[in-house]
Amino acid sequence: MPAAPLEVNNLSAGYGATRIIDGISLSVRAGDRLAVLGRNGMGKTTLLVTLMGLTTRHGGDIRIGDRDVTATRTSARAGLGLGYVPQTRDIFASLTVEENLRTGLKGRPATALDEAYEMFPRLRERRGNYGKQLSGGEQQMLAMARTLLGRPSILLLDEPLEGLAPVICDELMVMLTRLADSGEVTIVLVEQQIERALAFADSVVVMERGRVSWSGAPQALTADRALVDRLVGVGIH
Amino acid sequence: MSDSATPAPPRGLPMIPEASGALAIIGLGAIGYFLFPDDLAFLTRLIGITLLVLSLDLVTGYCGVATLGHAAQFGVAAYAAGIACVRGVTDPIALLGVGLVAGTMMGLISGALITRFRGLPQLVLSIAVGQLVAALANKLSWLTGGSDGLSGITPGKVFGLYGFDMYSRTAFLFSLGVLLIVFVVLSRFVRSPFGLMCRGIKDDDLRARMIGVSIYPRLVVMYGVSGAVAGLGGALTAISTGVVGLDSVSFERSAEVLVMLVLGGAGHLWGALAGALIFQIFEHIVAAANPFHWMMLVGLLLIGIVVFAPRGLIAPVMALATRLARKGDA
Amino acid sequence: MRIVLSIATDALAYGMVLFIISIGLSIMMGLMRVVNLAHGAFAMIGGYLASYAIRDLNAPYGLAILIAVIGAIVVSIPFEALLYRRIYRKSDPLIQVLMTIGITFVIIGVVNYIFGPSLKSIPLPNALSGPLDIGFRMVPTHRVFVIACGLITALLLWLLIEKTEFGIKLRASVDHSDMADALGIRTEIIYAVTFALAIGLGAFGGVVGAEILPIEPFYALRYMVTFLVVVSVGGAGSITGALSASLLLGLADTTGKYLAPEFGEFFFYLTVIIIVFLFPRGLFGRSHA
Amino acid sequence: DTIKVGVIGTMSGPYALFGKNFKMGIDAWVAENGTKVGGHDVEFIYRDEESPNPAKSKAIAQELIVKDKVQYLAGAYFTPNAMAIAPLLEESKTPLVVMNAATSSIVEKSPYIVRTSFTMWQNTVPAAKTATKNGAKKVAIAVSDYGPGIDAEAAFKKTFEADGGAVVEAIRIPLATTDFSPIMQRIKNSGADTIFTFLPSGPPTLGFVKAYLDNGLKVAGVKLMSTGDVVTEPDLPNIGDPGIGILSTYHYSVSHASPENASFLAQIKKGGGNVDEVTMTSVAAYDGARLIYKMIEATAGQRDPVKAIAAVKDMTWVSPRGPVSIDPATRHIRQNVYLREVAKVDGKLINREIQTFDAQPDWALSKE
Amino acid sequence: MTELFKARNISLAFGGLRVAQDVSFKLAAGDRVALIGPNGAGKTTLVNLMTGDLAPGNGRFTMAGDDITGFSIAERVRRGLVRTFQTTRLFQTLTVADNVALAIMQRRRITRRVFSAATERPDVRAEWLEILALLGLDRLAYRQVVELAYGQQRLIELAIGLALHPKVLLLDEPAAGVPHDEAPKILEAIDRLPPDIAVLMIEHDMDLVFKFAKRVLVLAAGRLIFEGAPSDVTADHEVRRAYLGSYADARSAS
Ligand SMILES: Nc1ncnc2c1ncn2[C@@H]1O[C@H](COP(=O)(O)OP(=O)(O)OP(=O)(O)O)[C@@H](O)[C@H]1O
Ligand SMILES: Nc1ncnc2c1ncn2[C@@H]1O[C@H](COP(=O)(O)OP(=O)(O)OP(=O)(O)O)[C@@H](O)[C@H]1O
Ligand SMILES: [Mg+2]
Ligand SMILES: [Mg+2]
Repeated sequence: MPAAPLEVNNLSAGYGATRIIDGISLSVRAGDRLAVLGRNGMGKTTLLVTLMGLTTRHGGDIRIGDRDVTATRTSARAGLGLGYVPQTRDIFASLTVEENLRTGLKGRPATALDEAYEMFPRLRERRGNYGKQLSGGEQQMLAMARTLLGRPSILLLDEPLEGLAPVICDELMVMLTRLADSGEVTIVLVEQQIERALAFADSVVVMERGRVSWSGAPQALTADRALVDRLVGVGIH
Repeated sequence: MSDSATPAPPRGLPMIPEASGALAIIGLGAIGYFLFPDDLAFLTRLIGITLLVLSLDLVTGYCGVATLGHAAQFGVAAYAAGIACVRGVTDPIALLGVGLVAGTMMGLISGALITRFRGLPQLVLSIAVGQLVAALANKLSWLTGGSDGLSGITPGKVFGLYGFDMYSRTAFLFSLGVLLIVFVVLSRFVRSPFGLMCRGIKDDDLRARMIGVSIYPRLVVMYGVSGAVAGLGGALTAISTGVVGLDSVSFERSAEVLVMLVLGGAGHLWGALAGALIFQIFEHIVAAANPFHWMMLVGLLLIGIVVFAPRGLIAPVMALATRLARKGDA
Repeated sequence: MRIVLSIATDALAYGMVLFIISIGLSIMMGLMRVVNLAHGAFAMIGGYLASYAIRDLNAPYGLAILIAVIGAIVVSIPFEALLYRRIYRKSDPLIQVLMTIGITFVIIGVVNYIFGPSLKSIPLPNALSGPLDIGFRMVPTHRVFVIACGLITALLLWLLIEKTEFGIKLRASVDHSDMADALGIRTEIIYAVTFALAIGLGAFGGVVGAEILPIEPFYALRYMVTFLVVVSVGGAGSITGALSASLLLGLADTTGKYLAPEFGEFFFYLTVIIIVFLFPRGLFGRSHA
Repeated sequence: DTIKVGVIGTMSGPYALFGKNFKMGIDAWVAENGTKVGGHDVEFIYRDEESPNPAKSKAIAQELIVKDKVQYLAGAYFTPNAMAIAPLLEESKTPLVVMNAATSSIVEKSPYIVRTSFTMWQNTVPAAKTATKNGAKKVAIAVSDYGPGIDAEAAFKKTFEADGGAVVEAIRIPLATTDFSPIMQRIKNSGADTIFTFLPSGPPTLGFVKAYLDNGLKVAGVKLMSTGDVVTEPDLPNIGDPGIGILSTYHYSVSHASPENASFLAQIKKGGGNVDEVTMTSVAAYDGARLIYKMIEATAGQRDPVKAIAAVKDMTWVSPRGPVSIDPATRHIRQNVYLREVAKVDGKLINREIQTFDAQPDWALSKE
Repeated sequence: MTELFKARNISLAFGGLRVAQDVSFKLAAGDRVALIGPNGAGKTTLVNLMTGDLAPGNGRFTMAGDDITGFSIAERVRRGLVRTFQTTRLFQTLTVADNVALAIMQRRRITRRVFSAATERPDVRAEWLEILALLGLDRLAYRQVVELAYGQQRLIELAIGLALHPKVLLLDEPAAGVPHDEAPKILEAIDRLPPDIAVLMIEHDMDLVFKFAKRVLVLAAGRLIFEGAPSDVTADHEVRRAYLGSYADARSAS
């Protein structure tokens, strides 16, 4: 599947009646890389989860390519090419590594599993182990590989670098860049490692209390540390 | 750094919980006594079971121990009080004491066995312990009367003044008094550091151990307290009914009180109280109205609760109270 | 020696009946994480349908089993769609207990109303009734049939759950239904199919086990504990666990009954306690994350 | 005015069939004799005792007395429930007609209790005599492990041993048992030539008979002798043809040939009841209603338990089960006990009466 | 400096996988040690062994000279060995304040009291307020933990650790999920701890590691392959290859 554009219009959503994100609009072109930054609890995860259709939507709409998916069921959104790597990884604890990967195949033949093992050789060594036996970083690798196996056209990544060793972070970023460059996937990246995120993205939004408080090109932030501090840094909150 | 003012604790109900609990029980008791004087036998029985539900709440609602064998504490105490009475201890207060001690002992024993485990093994152990007690109560028929029941329990007068009569006035007021005291004491108990820690253990026992808590002894102690409360209920039932049957240790009894607790909302004393009252009154009314098919109506009630109040009856009330309190703050 | 063989034979047969009826519940509890106390109620519906099919429609035994299984599944569909769906995901087991006890009561009430309060037999075909000489003693022919059914069921289920794509998707849906959805798995369909499978197994067990656990309106409550205990001891969701628990408990029960029947369930539950202490995670439990 | 009678029975639950039979029997009596006795309307109020649950039964009885102001209580399927009600009777001046609970000592708990059902001793002693007569030498006793079962065991053992027989095995089976294979195996190994059994009617009885047949005991020539509870008529179709020939002793058979029984069954049918569901409890209830009417008549509708009991204490009448009377000393019913055999008549399985033991008292309480 | 904790020849294998191989190290009063290493090297497992969650196949642990290898988890905590979890483990249905208050009350041995109000005891309240304020969580004090964002939950892990007044504090990736630029707040909190306690931190955020650590342990495939000063670690070829990657280059460049 080729990369697809993502359009979000005035989206509001939350958990039950509690509204967490409030009137967010985004527009990501096919093959683009958007970084979403923000301090803890500002609604980044909620945004991604809402895109997947796992929260209570209060208003607004979501479009993938030319399809309105606002009312589409989660599994069908996945079918349309939305791929999600959650912050809490959500590994299937009672499945083995290999079985976990197979859940992401979306009908592709089992030989495709080799792609995952090449991406993260560590997983090949642990293929027979249960999900719950993995180390934190291994779980992160597994979550990433599991989603990538389904060849998503839009990839939603929630802090994928958390818990990974610096070398692996390097490799992962290289791989993501390669993926994006190939034009096969649109990437929305939530990340706390701001430098890496800025180096990767071609546009950035900063979230504050469920709204977009700043958006622009990454260079603006790279150049202006003070701005970063004000937006996402150790400021007063 | 944060510049915000120190957070104020959310305001609860206007009165302290002990007082509101006492008032509610006195109020309900007065309604029962004055408006339904002909139903006091039923209401007395209801109070006995309510104590068992409260007791179950302590281990299930506050400690997360799943049990389908809680009638053991109740039944053993009922038998103990009954046997004591038949053998000559007729003072009702003394009989309550016998029930309390027997319930506590049984609670400690069950607790020592059951709380070593979690999850399904725990559930199945609770069933097994309960069934073993039931099998013994049946087997030791020379002591318990076996399946014919232990009859001939004729307690003396309360404080030497008020005798138990057919209209159950004494029995009702006596039971109500016990319930009142137990509820007030428990309201305090569950908010104590000990009670809060039990809730913590229920949430995550590994986390609890990682702050230095030895959870096993605590759960056993909680089981003992729970057994004491159940024991009072059992003794009251034995005193007011004059018979103790195998039903008081049966699986059905255990399952029934669990249903009442969940229906009201586990983890709140109010939930236990509400569940016990509502279930028993509903059952009583439909069973009298249609003795042949009341079970179906009770089934529909349970399903209705899950559909419309999936966290128990008390949860929406609590949420409303908190909302009102928050509004008051704002 | 004869006695030992004799006890072993009875234990095997009784254990297999326990297994066939409990395995559906084990799947429901272990794989779908629903403590379905109404399992016996659906088994009972199967039994009633089979009895009706044979006695009133003169259907042959095999066809009656089919009618029972399909009929029970059909009856269960509205329950699944309207009620069980609410308690699948992340739901508190206590709430599940509440709802499924309610369902049990309702089914008992309806069955009592339609079929009356008396017991219903499921007449066996001649080939399966009467005693069969197995050398050192006579056994009921039907028991041999039950043992065979049990073994075949165990094998097929094991293949389905451990070896097929469906099994993987099912286990994934249970571990993290939101995530499974997000990977494109139609969890609601997986759940519905598994539910039907569990109900069908229950109904099947209800019919073939009716010789030992006879069908009457209170079946659903009477054996609730037994099923729950077998599943929990074996470790919910594990086929081998349920099988070994059934056989072990069948052995304990049969031996107790043979040597000291007046102690009743005492030895059964004593064995339960011992097993739990020896295998705190269930004999072959699927430990939950 | 209306005189109310509270009937406590198992209206729901596993024993619902018997509660239903209470109602069928009472309805039949009322249909035949009208709702008025000496100008007083009589109303029956039903309450569910459900299971052996004395606390609940007592609360129900108390409510009937205090709130519904009933003048008479009737019913009581289970012994512990009857025991729980007994202490209320004297204070409230309410007679109780026990329509099932079969432990001998119940009638001793209050002078206001009369019983129209049966006791275990009453039915078991004839069974033991029959066994001896049929040439049984070695008997295995298998009974349910609860009050009535233990009564049955004691009654059989005492009578049979007094007649020179030997009891080679006595097994008490827990009530919840449904798999009887191991028990059959044990009986077989004991070398008994006859089994005597009592189990309360319901799922266990069917399982017991099936295990007896399927484990080859019948084929091997071991005889089965029981009280009628094991072969109640609603269970016979489930046991099926292999059960033909099983012997039992009981005070009532639905197939009892008498004009009284025929009209009783016709009345039940007319009232919409199902004759295939009739058991001994409907007859006990039918006769119980007769006693209650008599008591109302004798007291002219007043609450006077002494007079009421006195009026029925030595009553004699012909019941659908045969000639019966109330024993003035025990206030328990004295009745014929029949030896019956399962037989197929006109394509239907029945208990065919083949011998009568006249006017049996409750052998446990009676001084005879 | 006084030695607080010692691991001697610790070994453990899961089936064929050897996650700890003859690991020995010491923690002394005032130590600030970082434990780093590739994913799956066995770092969390080592912490689990130290706290008693897992039992070692071989080797001994001692604390202040006493052998604690056979001690229960709770017993070790009472002796001052405290950890935080990599994947948060909190009392989910309780409030933030209750979570911290429980730790405080447990430390002060008042959780056995059955007749006094819990969280709002003035002395306890003052203490949890202080800790929460330090981590910027005070506004969330009366929120239920389930309702919090993941990053906020991570900070509560640390808050509980601090509330227990540890002698030896083990932090398993305390900064994961906390914004990069806010991570110093964690250091600030650690700096406020009494100087004589030992802190061992597992962390993949190298900036934080270098700001924090006076000594670095590197674990790879269950073996300690390096122990030394932070400045030396970037120079170690093996560590660079197996773990640091571009970070080492960036750091040596700067
Ligand atoms: N299940 C939930 N129920 C209610 N509120 C929630 C729930 N999950 C999160 N919240 C609230 O929603 C807000 C936003 O949370 P979210 O997880 O989206 O933040 P985030 O930006 O991803 O933070 P982080 O960087 O810590 O992961 C927070 O204030 C949090 O308290
Ligand atoms: N119970 C277990 N059974 C089998 N293998 C296990 C078990 N627990 C952990 N492992 C394996 O042991 C290895 C070490 O795990 P550990 O969690 O200690 O790694 P870690 O160094 O903390 O890694 P990370 O930085 O990714 O958190 C991993 O490969 C993991 O898969
Ligand atoms: Mg987040
Ligand atoms: Mg780790």
